[in-house]
Amino acid sequence: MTKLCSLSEAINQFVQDGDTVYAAGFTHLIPFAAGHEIIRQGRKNLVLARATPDLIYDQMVAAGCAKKVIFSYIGNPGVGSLRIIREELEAGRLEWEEYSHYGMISRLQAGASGLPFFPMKPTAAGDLERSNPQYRRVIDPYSGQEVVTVPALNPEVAIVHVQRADAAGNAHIWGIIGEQKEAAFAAKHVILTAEEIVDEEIIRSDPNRTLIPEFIVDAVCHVPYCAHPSYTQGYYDRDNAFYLDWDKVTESREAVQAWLDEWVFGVKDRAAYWEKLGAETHDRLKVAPLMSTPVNYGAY
Amino acid sequence: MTKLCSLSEAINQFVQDGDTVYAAGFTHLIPFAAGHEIIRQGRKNLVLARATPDLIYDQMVAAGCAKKVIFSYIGNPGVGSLRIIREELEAGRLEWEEYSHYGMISRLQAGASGLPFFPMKPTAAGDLERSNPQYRRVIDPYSGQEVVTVPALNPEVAIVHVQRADAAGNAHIWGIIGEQKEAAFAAKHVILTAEEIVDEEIIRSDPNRTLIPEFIVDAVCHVPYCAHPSYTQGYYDRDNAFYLDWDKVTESREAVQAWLDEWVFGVKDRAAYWEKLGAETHDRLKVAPLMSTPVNYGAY
Amino acid sequence: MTFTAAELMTVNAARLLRDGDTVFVGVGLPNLACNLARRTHAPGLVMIYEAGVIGARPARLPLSIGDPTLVSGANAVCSMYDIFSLYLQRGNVDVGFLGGAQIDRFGNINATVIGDYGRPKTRLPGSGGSMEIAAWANRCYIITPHQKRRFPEKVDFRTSAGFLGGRAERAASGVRGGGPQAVVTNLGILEPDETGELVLTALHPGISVDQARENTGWALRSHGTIRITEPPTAEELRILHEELDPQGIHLK
Amino acid sequence: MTFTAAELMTVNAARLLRDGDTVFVGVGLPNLACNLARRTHAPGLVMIYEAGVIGARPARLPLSIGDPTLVSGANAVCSMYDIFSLYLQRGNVDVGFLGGAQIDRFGNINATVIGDYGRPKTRLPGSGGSMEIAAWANRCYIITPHQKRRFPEKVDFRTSAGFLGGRAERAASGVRGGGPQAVVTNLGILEPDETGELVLTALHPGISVDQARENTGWALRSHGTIRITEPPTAEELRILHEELDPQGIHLK
Repeated sequence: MTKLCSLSEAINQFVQDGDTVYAAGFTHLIPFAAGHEIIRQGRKNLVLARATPDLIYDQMVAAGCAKKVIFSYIGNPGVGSLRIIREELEAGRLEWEEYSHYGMISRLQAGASGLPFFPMKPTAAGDLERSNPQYRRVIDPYSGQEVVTVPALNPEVAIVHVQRADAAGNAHIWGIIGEQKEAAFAAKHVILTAEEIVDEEIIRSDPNRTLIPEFIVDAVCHVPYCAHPSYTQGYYDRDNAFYLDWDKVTESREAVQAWLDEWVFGVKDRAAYWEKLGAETHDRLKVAPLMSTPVNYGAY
Repeated sequence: MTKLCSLSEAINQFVQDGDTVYAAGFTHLIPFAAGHEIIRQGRKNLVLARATPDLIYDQMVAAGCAKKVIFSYIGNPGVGSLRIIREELEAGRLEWEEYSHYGMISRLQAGASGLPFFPMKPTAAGDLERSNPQYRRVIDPYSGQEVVTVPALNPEVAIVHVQRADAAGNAHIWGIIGEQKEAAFAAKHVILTAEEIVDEEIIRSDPNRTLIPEFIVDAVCHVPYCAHPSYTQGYYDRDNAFYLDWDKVTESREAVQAWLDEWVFGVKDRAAYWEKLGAETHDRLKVAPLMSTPVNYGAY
Repeated sequence: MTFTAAELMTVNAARLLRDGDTVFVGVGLPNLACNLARRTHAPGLVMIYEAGVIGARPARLPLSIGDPTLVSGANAVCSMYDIFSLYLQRGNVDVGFLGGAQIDRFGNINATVIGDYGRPKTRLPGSGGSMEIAAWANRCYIITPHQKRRFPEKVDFRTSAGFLGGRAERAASGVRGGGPQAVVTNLGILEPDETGELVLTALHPGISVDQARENTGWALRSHGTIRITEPPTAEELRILHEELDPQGIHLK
Repeated sequence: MTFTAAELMTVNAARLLRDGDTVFVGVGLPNLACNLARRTHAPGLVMIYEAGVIGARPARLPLSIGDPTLVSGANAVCSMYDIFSLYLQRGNVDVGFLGGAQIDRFGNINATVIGDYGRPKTRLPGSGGSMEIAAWANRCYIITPHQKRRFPEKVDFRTSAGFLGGRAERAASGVRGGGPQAVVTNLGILEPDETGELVLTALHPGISVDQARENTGWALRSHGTIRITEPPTAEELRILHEELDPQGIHLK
């Protein structure tokens, strides 16, 4: 059954004010186009959960979409601070809930597994555990030693970008797979964005590559270049210049607003955004092919 | 660094009397050749752990290698009973420890993760939990409800059969992946058997396909047809006739001993075993190719 | 016209499936029933195998739970840990099929042992995945021959939860699944009543209430009228014998 | 001949790595140090990135932890959950690199906040993976500029465990890793003594003990002789500037 629809329709239907949203991807496949569409549709009071908020949440916070962030690392990867989120936190205008990477991912793993919590070995550091009452402890019933726990995270909606999917939502992902699968299974609704919509026979030719199966997916959106300025392995490169530029843009709120006006509100959709980036950027982010060696499943 | 050696050397070095052994594979990639080599080398008092003991453990128990089995399903898949294990259990000559599939796999997942236990939701069935004191309970510190726990399983050695590996032990696996990865990470030593030893560039052309990385592997053995009478996806079919035959062979201990004499003690290694199976069997288990559609990683 | 026990059980089990159901499939009759449903009234059925295969499209009759034909052309393959946690425990499975050596009055199943657990008289294969399927699938169906020794008042060992001592006890246990919804036998169909007790709700054509009672180990009851099942249609039988099991491995 | 701070820190960090080590690598100087070690004395170094990449062979200098060049040609890629559980928590990581805004006398690190946690004066990026790396890697190395504000007596917030209040406290905590083994700065090298206190053990050529003391927020001690580090060799510098960072992104 096809679930193909526009990203605008998917956001309109599955992201509501006040929702907890998990836009997945660890540096890779970050669904920027979906973040921009959420900004365009003016969603408010969202709880933005993500191990690494990256620029996508900095932009959504700047646009006033969020009341809270849940995270484990709020940096601009390879550059420095996420200035907007940092300022809002320092000013007391944004709520937050904080974990280590492993704590954050364990929350998703618990949510995806239908478990109420996940255990982790203690790290002895102590201060984050003391600062966040969601960190708790249970006694290992075998050794009598304590383990640390985090509660399941079950966002209202996960947004997951993939390389290729069929119209029903079976998705192939390769390269860094971060927490894509866990976020999708943990969430109540899943919006899939894909570089390519392919015939199901392509998916079925390599079932071990399918990290997300159709029946947990609510919407399938064909959104080429969805991940810019992050990247899609094999499709285009990371736009490192953009990450450096954002650091400069965010030195002033006026510049941020001007950027949002031009690049989010000023474009209709991701196709228009990509077009507007221009030929020089397109060329700069191109990548030569490097294909995997096929495997034989056998015609049983 | 190459870890290539013969299966005989690997078993000699890494499997000792009394060890807990996990020969991995859920119906697929079962390392029968390794089981036969263990029988030939006369190991005793092994603890044989496996979700589904399958014929491999029935044969090892028949040969007197085991003092205990740890399992979640002792059937001959698609046929019926594992007669040898069943008789030994009923006669009180074999110790056992029993879980559900999820309990067994959770033990491996805990062992692989370096955690002392893993939690599961209660199933209300009760009797197995009451019969096996390794099942315990902890209170979920969020809801106050109980969850069921199982302790980590960390076998001395895991034996994992794969389609292709490089000489250092980086392994590609596809088709049913069962608990291969978890068993390898849980074990102290890992013996890898592979249908093909390939150049590392083949492995590196598709890193997402690598379920087992070299640095947890101790020995790499080139053992084509290692999995017969189970199968290797894309390489040969499951020998269903053999599974039916074993049911007949095990009607008498004399027949079992004769079978072991002929097919285990009577052959030097897997190559001789496969040769002895003959052309008709080789033909019957052949499979036509069905290749995966390659993916593009990009030459970054 | 008469039908074999296998035909009756398979066809009636297939009819319990709904289009769009996600089914945790076993081999044997449940596999035939699912494939029959998919080729008749439930083309959108998603078949999941405990070996970790999702959306299988077997080109031949799978002879074991891990038959390679399940993988080639499937939608997805995942690890055993994932199939039990992300799919089953998470609540993504609509239907589970179960079997066992004993099924009792409240639909509890024994697949573990006859006699004492520590000193087994007859050692059975054990739970496999059934403990979790019985607890967490939204609906469970049991396919089994109707024999007195298979239907005791109380199972020797409770491998998988039916309604325990009754619906209230299962509800109090907090397990998410709805428990057994029907037991399909070669004589008819048992379904749980409001207390969770399995009662006779349907008979196959030509089978009497007495036959069902004589082959049940507790005082089998019924409430109101007992339905007579529709006989297998020619098309259902054609699909079963020509397409799904041409060698007669499960259907004899 | 003089060297830049970045050159000194990178070359000296590289020399701490052993052939065959499995290293949890960050971007920036740790990445340069690992690649330098791999091209000199430690060809068997296995580089693991917290993004889930194992055995990376980057064809260009990775600019972020998730650079696609890390994936193409790597040995393996796994999920974030796997990298933290199967690799780090399981004890499969020999070496971790750490950094932070503050490192205290016992090697504890603050990467979270300056001031009060609930009302941050300066909000830093937070733990990321460092809380677990500091606890579970066999050996940890810290690369950081040597400045008084970076080396307080006590960190404002303990993001990652060094020796806590001393070696005995870390040992009592039961964490498996050995804790920080060395802090490599632009002035020299600090190493923990038998109490877990960071003491001065080496100075780069031309640096005085006083310089190191003046730039440390606690009374920096030393036991016995202070070693003078070998200056970066021409070959090390050639690899760094010609092969690893030709654009001078990290090395200026």
